[in-house]
Amino acid sequence: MKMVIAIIRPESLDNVKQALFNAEIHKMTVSPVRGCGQQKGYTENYRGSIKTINLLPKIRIEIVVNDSFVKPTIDAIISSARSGNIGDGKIFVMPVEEVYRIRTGETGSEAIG
Amino acid sequence: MKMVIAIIRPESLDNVKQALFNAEIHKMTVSPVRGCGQQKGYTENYRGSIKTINLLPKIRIEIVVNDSFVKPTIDAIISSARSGNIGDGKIFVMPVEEVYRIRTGETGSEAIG
Amino acid sequence: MKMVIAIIRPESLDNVKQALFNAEIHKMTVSPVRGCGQQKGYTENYRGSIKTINLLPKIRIEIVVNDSFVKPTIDAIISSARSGNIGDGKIFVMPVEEVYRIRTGETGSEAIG
Amino acid sequence: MKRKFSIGLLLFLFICMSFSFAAFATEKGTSLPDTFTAQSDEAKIAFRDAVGVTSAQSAGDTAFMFASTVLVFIMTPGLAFFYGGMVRRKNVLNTMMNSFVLMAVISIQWLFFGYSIAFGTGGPLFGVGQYLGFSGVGAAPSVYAGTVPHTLFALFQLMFAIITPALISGAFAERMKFSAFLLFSVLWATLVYDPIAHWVWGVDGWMSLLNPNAAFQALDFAGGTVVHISSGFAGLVLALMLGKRKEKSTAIPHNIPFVLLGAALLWFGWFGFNGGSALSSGGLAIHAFLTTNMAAAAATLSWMFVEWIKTGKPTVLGAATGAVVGLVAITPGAGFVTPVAAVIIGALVSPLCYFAVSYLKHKLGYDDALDAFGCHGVGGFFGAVMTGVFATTTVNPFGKDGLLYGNPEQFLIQLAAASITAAFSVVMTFLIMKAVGLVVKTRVAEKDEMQGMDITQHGEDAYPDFSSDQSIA
Amino acid sequence: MKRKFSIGLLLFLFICMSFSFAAFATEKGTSLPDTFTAQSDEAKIAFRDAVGVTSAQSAGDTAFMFASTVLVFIMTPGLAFFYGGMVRRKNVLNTMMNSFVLMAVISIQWLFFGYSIAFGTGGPLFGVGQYLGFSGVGAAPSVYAGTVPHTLFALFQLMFAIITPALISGAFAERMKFSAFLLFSVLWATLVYDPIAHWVWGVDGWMSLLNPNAAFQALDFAGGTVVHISSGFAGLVLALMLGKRKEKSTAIPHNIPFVLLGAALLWFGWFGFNGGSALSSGGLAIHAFLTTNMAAAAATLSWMFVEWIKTGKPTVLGAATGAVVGLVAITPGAGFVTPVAAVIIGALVSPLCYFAVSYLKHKLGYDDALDAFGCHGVGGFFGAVMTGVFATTTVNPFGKDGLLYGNPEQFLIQLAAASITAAFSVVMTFLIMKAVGLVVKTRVAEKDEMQGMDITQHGEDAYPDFSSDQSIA
Amino acid sequence: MKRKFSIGLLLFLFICMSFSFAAFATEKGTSLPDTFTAQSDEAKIAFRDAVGVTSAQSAGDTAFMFASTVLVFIMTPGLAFFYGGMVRRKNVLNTMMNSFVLMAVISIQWLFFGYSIAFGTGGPLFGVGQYLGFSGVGAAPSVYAGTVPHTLFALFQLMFAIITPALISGAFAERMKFSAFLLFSVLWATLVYDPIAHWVWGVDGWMSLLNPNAAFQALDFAGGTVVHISSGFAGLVLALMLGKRKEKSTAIPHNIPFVLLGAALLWFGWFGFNGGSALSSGGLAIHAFLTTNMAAAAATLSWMFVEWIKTGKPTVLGAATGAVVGLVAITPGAGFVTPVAAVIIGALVSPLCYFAVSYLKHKLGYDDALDAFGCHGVGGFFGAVMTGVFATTTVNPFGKDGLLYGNPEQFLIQLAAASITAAFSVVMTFLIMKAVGLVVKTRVAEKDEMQGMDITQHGEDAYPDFSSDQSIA
Ligand SMILES: Nc1ncnc2c1ncn2[C@@H]1O[C@H](COP(=O)(O)OP(=O)(O)O)[C@@H](O)[C@H]1O
Ligand SMILES: Nc1ncnc2c1ncn2[C@@H]1O[C@H](COP(=O)(O)OP(=O)(O)O)[C@@H](O)[C@H]1O
Ligand SMILES: Nc1ncnc2c1ncn2[C@@H]1O[C@H](COP(=O)(O)OP(=O)(O)O)[C@@H](O)[C@H]1O
Repeated sequence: MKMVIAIIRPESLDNVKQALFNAEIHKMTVSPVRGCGQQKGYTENYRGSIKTINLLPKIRIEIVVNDSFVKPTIDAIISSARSGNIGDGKIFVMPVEEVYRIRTGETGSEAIG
Repeated sequence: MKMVIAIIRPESLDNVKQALFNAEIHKMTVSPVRGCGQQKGYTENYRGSIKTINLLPKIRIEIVVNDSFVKPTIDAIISSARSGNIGDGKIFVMPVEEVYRIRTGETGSEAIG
Repeated sequence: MKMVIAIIRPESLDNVKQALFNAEIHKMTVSPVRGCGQQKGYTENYRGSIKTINLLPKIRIEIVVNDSFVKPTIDAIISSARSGNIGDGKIFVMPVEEVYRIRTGETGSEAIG
Repeated sequence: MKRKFSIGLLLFLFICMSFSFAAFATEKGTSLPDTFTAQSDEAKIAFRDAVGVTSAQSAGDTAFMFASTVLVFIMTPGLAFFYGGMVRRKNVLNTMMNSFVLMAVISIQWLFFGYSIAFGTGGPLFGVGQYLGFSGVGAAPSVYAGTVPHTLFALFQLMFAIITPALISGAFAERMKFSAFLLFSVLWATLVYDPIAHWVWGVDGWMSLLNPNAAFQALDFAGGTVVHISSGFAGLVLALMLGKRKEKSTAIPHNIPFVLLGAALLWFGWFGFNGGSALSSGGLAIHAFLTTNMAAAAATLSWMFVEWIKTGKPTVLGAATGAVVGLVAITPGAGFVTPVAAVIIGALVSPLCYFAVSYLKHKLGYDDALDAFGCHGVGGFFGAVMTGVFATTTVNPFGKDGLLYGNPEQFLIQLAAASITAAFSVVMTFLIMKAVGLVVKTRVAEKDEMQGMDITQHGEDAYPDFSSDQSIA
Repeated sequence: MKRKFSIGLLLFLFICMSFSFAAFATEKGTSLPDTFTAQSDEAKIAFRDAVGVTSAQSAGDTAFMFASTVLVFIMTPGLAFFYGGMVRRKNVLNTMMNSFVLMAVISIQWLFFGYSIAFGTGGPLFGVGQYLGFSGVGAAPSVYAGTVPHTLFALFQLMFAIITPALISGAFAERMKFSAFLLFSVLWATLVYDPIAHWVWGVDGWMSLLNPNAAFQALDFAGGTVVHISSGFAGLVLALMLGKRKEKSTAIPHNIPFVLLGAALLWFGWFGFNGGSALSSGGLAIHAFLTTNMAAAAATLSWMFVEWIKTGKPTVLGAATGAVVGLVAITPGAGFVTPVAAVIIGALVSPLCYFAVSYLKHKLGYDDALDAFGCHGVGGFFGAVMTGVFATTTVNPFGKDGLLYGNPEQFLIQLAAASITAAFSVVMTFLIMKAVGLVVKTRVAEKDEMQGMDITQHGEDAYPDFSSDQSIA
Repeated sequence: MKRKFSIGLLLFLFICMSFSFAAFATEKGTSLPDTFTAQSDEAKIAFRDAVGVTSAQSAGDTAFMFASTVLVFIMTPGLAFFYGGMVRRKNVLNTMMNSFVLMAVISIQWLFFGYSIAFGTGGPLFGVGQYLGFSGVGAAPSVYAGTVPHTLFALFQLMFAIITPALISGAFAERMKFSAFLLFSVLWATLVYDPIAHWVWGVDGWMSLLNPNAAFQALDFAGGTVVHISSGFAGLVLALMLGKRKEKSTAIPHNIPFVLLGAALLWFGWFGFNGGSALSSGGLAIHAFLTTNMAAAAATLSWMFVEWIKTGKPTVLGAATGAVVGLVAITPGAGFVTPVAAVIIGALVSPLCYFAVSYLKHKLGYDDALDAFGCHGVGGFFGAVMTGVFATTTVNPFGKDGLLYGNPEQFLIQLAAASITAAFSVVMTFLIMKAVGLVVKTRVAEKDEMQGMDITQHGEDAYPDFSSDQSIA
């Protein structure tokens, strides 16, 4: 089992969700984050003091899938989150050792879905 | 060392915290997230346009523990976060290679607690 | 490749960012979290009902780096986030199996930077 | 269920509309000299002279009462923020709506029959129908306020009729079904508020200062009994009948700046509430303005002080609460007591209410969510009684002397008026709530309570993308 | 581009300043008996007697009109919150600014020439320059309001001139460039609002009740045509010309309590808007106060009711919207119709507007972001026409009878006035927008729209560290 | 420490209460014809005739001054939001409280002795005790305002006394201990504000327009010196004495819509502030209303313009700041200058204050957190001096001519008055702060500053569960 973590643009969230649903991936956990990378920031001005903001709003999606689903998940995200401009984000794949469903106590692959 | 990530219902947080404290697990990092799974969403209505909301409020708890503590941690969470209804959430266990305590620079098992 | 997760004090964020930049680490994802540990909480009072707050505001930084960068990253964080008082936070290092850049589809080490 | 309710509503609307058209038809037929008004100065002067008031006096008094009326109006949105800031994020809209919607509901109720019950003549207990649909309520002054249009007096009183049931909603916040709340409020306004207003302020009310044949003449300058005792005790009954919130222990205010905004608007509006209760511009109105401000100030400080002693820190929520209970307590006496008495009343009410909300409530175990009873019931009762202690005819020759000015009887009268009002409100609220319970469920389902009132009652989220920079939808 | 605009601005400021100094120089030379005012009572009384109004009458009427004027003033910030709460988090500041900045821009425009165009005499279409720089506008009453300083009348009208272009901004929210918006607003106020105000309210306007030689005399008590139809139809044109927002589908209100605060301030201020339109304290003003409140109340309920039927849940956003459309609809008739007619107008306008915003808009496909057209255009038109149905001289002998009182002609006049105003606004808005488009880009770049108006237009973030406990910067 | 403070507070309360009871006892014994007021028309008319004012005149003027007074009242909550929105999330409650609590503290101070010091007679420097506990302050008009109850004048002035120390709190936001702040404010109000008010506005003040024997007669229509210079310079001293905030660099406004709400309420209330300073309804009051609005408008635009030039983008925070400094600058001259002069004053004050807050402050290195000095000190000084340039007796025959009207002396007088007030405030603020420092710590501990003022000073969190949908506790 793997955890796929995707950092995407806020405005892509709807698309990405749709693409995942189309790929039969229905479970995910989402949170708002701020990211810093190649993308240029911007400046803000408060009564003449200029602040440079380089942490830009992003969305982080966390999806735990069985190994066979890693590829479709990644494909779905890449195709739906790509605008081609700097700042589209990253996907990280990490190993997961065990999964439990709290409601039933099930573990492993069954618990994922 | 493992990282235990639990996605639970917002209203269970107090219970879960208590259960973890009772199991002598005192350290955790918590954040608000939104999750999508089997649980049905709901609709919102803004001047006649209906929006379907399927990302529901959840709480994400991150706990890094020594291997021997994984089981008690999971037991504590499951017992305190289970309502028996769809939407109770998941627990993911992931490997952690190293831990540092910033204050002291300690590493490994000592740094965890 | 590794994911370095640091939980730090909110007030250290600016310093840590600067230290990372100085160490040539320019990419990161940041989110606000609440943490519970050795640090003492505080009490709040609402019309005579006292609430004890033990989840304190923290910042979570997530950085994915090539193995050779793990050490500099950790050093930069520790040196810039340490106040010496309880509550300075932790760093967790976790294995990452694959990285994708959404914009280009690149993978592996190239995708990280 | 939803279906049944919708049908009920449809019927209700239909009836209202028929009523409107009927009323309209009647109106059309008759000429309405009362509503006659003119834009030219001569016409205005002639008209007002005819009704015995000099035009210029009326212009000033009308301006004053207009300002007072709009000030009382803004109190209800103020209350929406005062209460809305104190609930959890997931319940803020429902809580605000419980105030806001009454601006609409009670306005219509008042126009068609509420005002008639409260201020029509008819008997010591309630008025009868001569003002149905505001017929006979026009530009000519009324018996209640001799220098301003009757319409203005009726609008001023409307604002009181709106805020009173809104005050109750603090008690049952975060758990009462919206449909049950609407039904309850209309019935309560009609069967509790309107009669009590008649008793205390009607020309022929049985405890009214204006009624020479009253059983006794209670002092209630701006609504200590009529507004605060009635609503506060109703809140207690509802809190008990509905039961505790499921997650009571984690309930803390989600937005204290909103609470402060609400408190500020309440304080601001209360100048119109108490000042305007003089019903004309001048010394008495300004005296009430003064006492109102001073009681609020003293109570703010004494609440802060109590907290400082008890917990080591004065809170902002506490200061705001203190201001409100000070305003509550001075309401019945604002035009009868001296400014120094106002300071004393204010300084004493906060410790009392603090005790009620921080100790008594937990001891007795009722879940008065936002302390409608602890603030308005307790503070209002205290104020009514203190009026019987501190009232003096040197401030207002048309009032009475109190205990300290050698008239212990008035003290007992105040105690009686306060107790009777409280008892009446308790019994009626209980009966109304039982009746409402026969028609609709009064409390939301447990899972709806968990999910929050905003989504389950209104299908809305107050701050849908607040925690991120886009809509997480 | 930025450079060019800055230079333009610099020039503009320079011209304004020169103008100011010139005006100032002229002023200095002449004595201004008009502006003469005195603090002592004798002087005041003497002065006012001289101008034919008793001092005391004027004191009361001035107090009333002062209160009304400040009430209308607060409506624009109210609108800022009403609109600001309805947009996405990333656009809240720009949306609020579109209202707030007009308080500054239009004030200056009004002082130097706007008032002169609208209320100066000169012809049936627009006024000429006798009031440029408020020269001749002083303490002596004007022909419009015989008992209050001319200055006060001009300030009262200023508040209307401010809010009208602000209303339009709901239509193009979340995508119009700030510089284009400023340019558009000044031109629109000058070329659309000021003339229409002259037509309808000027002593020599071609459809004015005050003009015995008018082509026809339209009834518009407080601005149904002048304010709401003009702005609503302008909004429609702008929505069409600017095109849809990119991420329209995810746009939901980011802060509904702000919407409610805005609605409450609008309702509150509207008492001054409609009440003050009587231009003096007294029965007519209070009558307008009454009808205003009742229409808002009825419309709040009927919107809620429609939603309850259609979606099973009454929303808070809906209730607030209902209140506003009720206020819009009663505006032209507030001083001409009975309270029961006000209830009927209010009850009917909500279903109509609900249909416009929830069905018509999506069907026709224009992106009127915050429903400036759906609420103000549609509601204003409906109100203007209903005034022709329900108006009666028993309420206001200086008005007209409507259809139901045996005068079908007035119905047609209202229809004509509404249609002409709408058509004029549509054509002029189109032309102005074309002209603006020649000078600056009217719509922000797509990536700026994505990033949000606040950062791209103003370099600010509304709640920079709201989502965390420190500054994530 | 906490213990000591609590005991101090207990003592203070005890003293206050004893005082109240004493005052009350005295009051009781004497008859108070002054406070006499009547509800019936005849009584009212008779009473007012007796004091030489026609009742109707008084009704109108009282209505006007009542409206003005409540408008000034709402400015303090407005300031709470203006300031509260500008600080970090963790300090919002403390910042708001620093304004809110003064509504309570200064009310009590004013009632018992503040008013007496400021407006009692006694000498050129301060008044003595004839109005202690508002004795002698009743329904009869005072020497200051001949047509409204003395009480109303005293309440109007109270609102000024409240907001002035609240303005200072912007300078030391995010770091001053709450107990030290309270102590400082009471002392400052008593030893700085009350005397300066006496100097400038007292009948026997040494630079008062009302005092024929004054050393010189400074023009200060509504408080340029009394309110803004005094508070602005006090802010500078406090900023210097307390030192910089630890995390100054990351401090940005946490909620700009709150700032805008605050600015709107300030602008709204300022109409009462400046208009009401005419002390009666009529042309002069309305003239001040006009100049106030125009200066605010011009300053909003010129601030925006400066930003547009300097940084390429006009900010909302800047527009709001511009409005406020425009209001500050016109305050002393509102009833003395022409509307065009008001536009010029407004247009010039923004660039000046922008320079002060964006350049001077950083250059000189003091940490005036919310620019109390940069806006009120600088803007107030500029306004006072400009009044000496633009004042003209054609606007107000009871005023003076300024430099441009051939009276350079008045220019020097204004300069002198402004400088003396500033110097007095600087010296006294320094001494008071030293004294306060002997009793309590004035600045919070570094770790408390980090954790935030709300939690450490008040034990509260402004938005505890804002970032999630439940209470993370
Ligand atoms: N190595 C990394 N570790 C953590 N987060 C990263 C990393 N690289 C990128 N991110 C996240 O992805 C976002 C987009 O990255 P950026 O470099 O701006 O664009 P791109 O991925 O298109 O080259 C960043 O804002 C950050 O949140
Ligand atoms: N595979 C997954 N990856 C990431 N998050 C998940 C996954 N499965 C469940 N979750 C999280 O757990 C929450 C509850 O899951 P859900 O399927 O609704 O109920 P249950 O776990 O009781 O079957 C979801 O809202 C989501 O946040
Ligand atoms: N084992 C852990 N798992 C998850 N988060 C942890 C763990 N230990 C510490 N943290 C995070 O680090 C923060 C600081 O830890 P704390 O024990 O208070 O101080 P210190 O690290 O200086 O001993 C906590 O608030 C929590 O967010």
